Amino acid sequence: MTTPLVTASGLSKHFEVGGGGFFGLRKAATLKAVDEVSFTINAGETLGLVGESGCGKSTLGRLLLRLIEPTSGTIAFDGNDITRIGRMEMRGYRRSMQIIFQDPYGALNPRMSVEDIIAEPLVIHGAKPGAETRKQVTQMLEKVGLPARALDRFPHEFSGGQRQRIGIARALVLHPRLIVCDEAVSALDVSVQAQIVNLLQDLQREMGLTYLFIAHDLSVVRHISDRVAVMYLGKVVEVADKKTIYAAPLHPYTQALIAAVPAQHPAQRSRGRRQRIAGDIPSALNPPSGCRFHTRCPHVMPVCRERAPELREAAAGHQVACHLTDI
Amino acid sequence: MSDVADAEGIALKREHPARATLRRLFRHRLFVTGLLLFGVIAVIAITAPWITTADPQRLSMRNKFLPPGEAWVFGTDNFGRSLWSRVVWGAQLSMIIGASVVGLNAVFGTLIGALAGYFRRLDNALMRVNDALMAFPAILLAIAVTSVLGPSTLNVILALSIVYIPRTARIVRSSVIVLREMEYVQAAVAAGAGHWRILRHHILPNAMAPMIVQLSFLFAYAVLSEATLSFLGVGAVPPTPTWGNIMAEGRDFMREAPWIITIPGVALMITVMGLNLLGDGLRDVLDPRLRIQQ
Amino acid sequence: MARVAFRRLLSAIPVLLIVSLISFGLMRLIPGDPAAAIAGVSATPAQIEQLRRDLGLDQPIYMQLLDYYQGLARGDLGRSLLLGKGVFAATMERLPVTIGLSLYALVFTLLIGIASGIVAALRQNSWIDQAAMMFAMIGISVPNFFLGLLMIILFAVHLGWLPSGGYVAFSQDPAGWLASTTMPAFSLALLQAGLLARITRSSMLEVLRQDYIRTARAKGLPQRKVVLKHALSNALIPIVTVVGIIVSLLLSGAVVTEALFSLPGMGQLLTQAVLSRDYPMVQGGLLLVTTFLVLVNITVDTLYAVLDPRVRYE
Amino acid sequence: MNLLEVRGLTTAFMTGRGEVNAIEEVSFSLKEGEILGIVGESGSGKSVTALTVMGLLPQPPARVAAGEVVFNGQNLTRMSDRDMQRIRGPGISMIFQEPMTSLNPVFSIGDQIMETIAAHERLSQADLRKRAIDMLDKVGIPSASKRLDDYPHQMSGGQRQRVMIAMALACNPKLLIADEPTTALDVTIQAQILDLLMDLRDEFGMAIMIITHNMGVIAETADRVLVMYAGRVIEEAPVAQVFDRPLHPYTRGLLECVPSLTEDKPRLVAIPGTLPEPARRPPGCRFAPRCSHALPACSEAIPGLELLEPAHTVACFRAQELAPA
Repeated sequence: MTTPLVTASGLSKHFEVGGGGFFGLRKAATLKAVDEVSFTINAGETLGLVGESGCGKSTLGRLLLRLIEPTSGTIAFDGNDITRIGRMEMRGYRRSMQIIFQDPYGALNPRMSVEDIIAEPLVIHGAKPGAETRKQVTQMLEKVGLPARALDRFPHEFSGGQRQRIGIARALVLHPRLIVCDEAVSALDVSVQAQIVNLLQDLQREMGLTYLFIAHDLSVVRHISDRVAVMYLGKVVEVADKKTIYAAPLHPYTQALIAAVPAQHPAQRSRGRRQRIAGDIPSALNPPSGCRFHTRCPHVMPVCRERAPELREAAAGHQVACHLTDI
Repeated sequence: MSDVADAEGIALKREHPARATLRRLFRHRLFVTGLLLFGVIAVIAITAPWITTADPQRLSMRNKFLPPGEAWVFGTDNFGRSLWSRVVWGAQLSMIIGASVVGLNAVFGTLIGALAGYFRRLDNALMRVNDALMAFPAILLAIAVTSVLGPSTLNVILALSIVYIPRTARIVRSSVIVLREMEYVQAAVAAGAGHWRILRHHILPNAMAPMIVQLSFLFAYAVLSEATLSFLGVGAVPPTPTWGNIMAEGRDFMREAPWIITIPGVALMITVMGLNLLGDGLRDVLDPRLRIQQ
Repeated sequence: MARVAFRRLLSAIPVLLIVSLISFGLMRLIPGDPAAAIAGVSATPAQIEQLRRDLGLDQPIYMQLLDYYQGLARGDLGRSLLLGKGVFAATMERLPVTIGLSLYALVFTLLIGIASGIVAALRQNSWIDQAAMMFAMIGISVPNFFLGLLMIILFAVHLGWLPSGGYVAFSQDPAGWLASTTMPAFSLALLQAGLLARITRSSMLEVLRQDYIRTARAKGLPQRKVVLKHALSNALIPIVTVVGIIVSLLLSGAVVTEALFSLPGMGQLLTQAVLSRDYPMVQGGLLLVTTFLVLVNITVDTLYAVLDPRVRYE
Repeated sequence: MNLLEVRGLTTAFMTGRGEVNAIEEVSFSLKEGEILGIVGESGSGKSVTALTVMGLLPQPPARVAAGEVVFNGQNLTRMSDRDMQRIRGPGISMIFQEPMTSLNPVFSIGDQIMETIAAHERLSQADLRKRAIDMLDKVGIPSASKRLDDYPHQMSGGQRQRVMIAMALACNPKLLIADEPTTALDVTIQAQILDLLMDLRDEFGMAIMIITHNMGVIAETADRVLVMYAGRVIEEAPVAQVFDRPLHPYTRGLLECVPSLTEDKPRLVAIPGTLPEPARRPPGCRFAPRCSHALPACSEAIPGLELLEPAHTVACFRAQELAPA
């Protein structure tokens, strides 16, 4: 249960923005979307990854699958370093790692039938289109709760929730081990969102899947995850099992994030009762020095402006990157 | 209401997307009007050998400057040639040139645009050359190229292709750049698809809509430009009946025989307008967000 | 804003380099022996040889290229074979005619195009809209030389109101200039006016759908202010970028219009050069006109920055 | 007298398939200084309701097919455009979901706030400027006098929403309509904006109509709640009632399907099926096809709103028998 399926070490992705110009004379700014991030995902677990917009959580998810090439750092899958292997060798690993996207409209090719969409991964990995493939696709469709009649339909004939089911079927048809769910339920109405969350949990049990569940909704992440990692401006600031992190968060940002979630009952209104963090998220193009949260942190100390805290084990299985807990 | 969707909310009525598009096209007033106008000219062009009796190049000084009437439908020109024959064969030449330019653009514009848009490494080099070619005023470049290559139908096709392929490539490139970032493309990469598969199954089919719209407008420009080139005397060589040639020759006689100019002019206008209407209709139906472009 | 202009100037350099290379390569594209082709069929072998040496075509290609760029650096664009004078001087003589005609046509284009586009968008689907768009459709479908011919037949031949050709310089006789260029300018403008009307209309419709228009109305601003201030200021932004394209189309169209109305402009010069196989003139003239266009586009882009703070403060 | 009275409001849209009602027979009222929350998922008609009240829907294709909106004793549905302009701003004002696109990109924020005031009051340029700075201060924009000449693209999403609020409150309206004001914002910014709205309500005393799909936002802000589904109001009650004793099966489902931040639930209680599009709404009770308590009768007639408990109305044939003890 605790063997890591995925290990990321010192993973970074820096984008050059606005550069180029005449013979590249204009200096490009560097956007550190993901900066020196290390963590593991254990086989069979769900690791939740939360953070606000621009924190780099989506980039991190895509880095793990090498949909984006990392600037530095390594990714190990099942003990094998996949960071620098060639395209053909990577294809072998792609069977085992898949992704589900946020936008149920942009994630399906409008010019392909549902059958072609779900069969594509099989065909890429050598299946011949025919009765056998069709059977596999049909089974997968039923698993995600869509009737076989859906096979020859096109994406525009489905609602958002149904499209998300098709996207899940496509991701699962190769029987992968790791699924990156990139805001997979964020675009859905709450009543439909619950259906998809339940489906993802059922499928995890049935197929022994490991999830990296990326989302900005803290209650959904709590519900589905075993452990949760919190990101802020390209850095992972805290990782712990979900009970610990929601009940006793150590990083001031995690605390603020949880405090900001609206109440679930009017009797628990938070205004005036909970600590708010002031200010906006700084631009990732020009992040603050030292600890990136220091501009908004209520407990800021001089050291925070100078030195970035390392992600350290504060308690068993609870890592945090904050000078407060370093002492 | 409930007859359109079943319990799971999946539409019961099934229609292939291509069929649905066709159905909407044929309900579109502009498209149908354009298709009719263009269709008439196209049919005339194709059936030219059967609907003309007089040789468009046979001189007959006895019959010169006959106005349109029963014997000569469109009258005769300054050499007594049948204007009907000349305009009909001119239509054929316009169609051949237009279709060839469109064909070359479809192939090379797509190729260059897709390569530049999909492979970032190629983008800079390809687009710099593209920008340079687009910086020339279109007709001037076409004139210069035909003058260098020599006036002939083939060279007109080549010149117009050199002028317009960069413009087509740019349009294809911009849609490819958008499509490349679509999540379904990412999903295909995640499944292990190669570049070729991604281009063929995911990017090109979805880049077709703006491309088709562009090509129908391009057909219009090509026909218009060809007429302009031959009007200036750098197109197909004079005895060849092209609309531009006919009008250039008629220029000296516009007082006594205005029909020599007006008939091919109106034919040209019908063709171009038909294609423009066709393009408007296609744009409305295929890609409603696409702006009216050059 | 100066930064925007400077940046655009820098990025124009590679484009102009390639433009000059293409212009250079053009003459070398002549199938067979370029010297023989330029000299014509009646030339003797000795004459051809002489021409080859004069044009430097006997040199290896890299030497020719070096000479070409050295010439460009000195502002020497070669000599016209037909006129026997420098390409630059010949062009400068003719350019004012073309620029005058194009500017006049640009005024027609902007007035007709923008006004009818805005009115059509504000009265979307009304009869005014349909009439304006019908007019625009005719505009983009009538070849300008055909329109010119029709205008000559009507206004010059039948009514005798305007001369059918010839040119009077503005500095000599402004009224005469107006008489000699009004028909050419109008026939030249119609295509671009139609194009601009269509673009203005769709740009305006697009802007009217934006959230900030809804905000402006939600604030209780009068309709006049919503349209003239909030919608128009945004709709003009894409229109400005189109002006560069329109100038390019006007210069292209001027070639034909000048030939048709016998105006002694750039277009006529180049057409004559082409017909008499004066390739140095074609090559140099093309390069000059294109450079001029690139400069126009830089101006337009700088203007864009004036209108759009997002570009200005980038 | 109620500040706002909406009676039997039906708004229809002309579509390719004929006229479709976006909202049907919507009725509610709002007292001065009260905060009414309207909650619903996509296609529920909550935004159309707000835009109809504001008279901001383009007509055509939209049309008020029935009903009326009475604000401060004046019937807005029959008002001329010119008169309506006088209501917008000092009477009712509105903020929207997308702060990124709701401000005009080519004018400075100061200009946009000042023109709002100038449209309704005669003030000198200097006074306008002072009022605008004052408003920016009130909505918590630091160094307001310097930011006045900034353009929207120079501000973050949260700041832009603050500017929108400053603009909306610049003429001291009696009613502020906030249409999903925090949906596009991050959770820490959302909390700031909700706090700000509540603070400003205490200061200015305007009534607020807050439209959201998020029950949490309702819990944080509303005094009274209107639940909408597929174009119709299906339940209305004081906020505590809605959370403690939801009477409509849909309201119950909406509360149950959201995961908790503090408790473990083994499994979420999902509502089966999908939200009907406006053109494909089922006959009878709109929720019947997805309702676990539906009887055949539910698909035959549309249940009307009935007062079941004090100040608590619900539109469900079985509400009485299913009500918790």
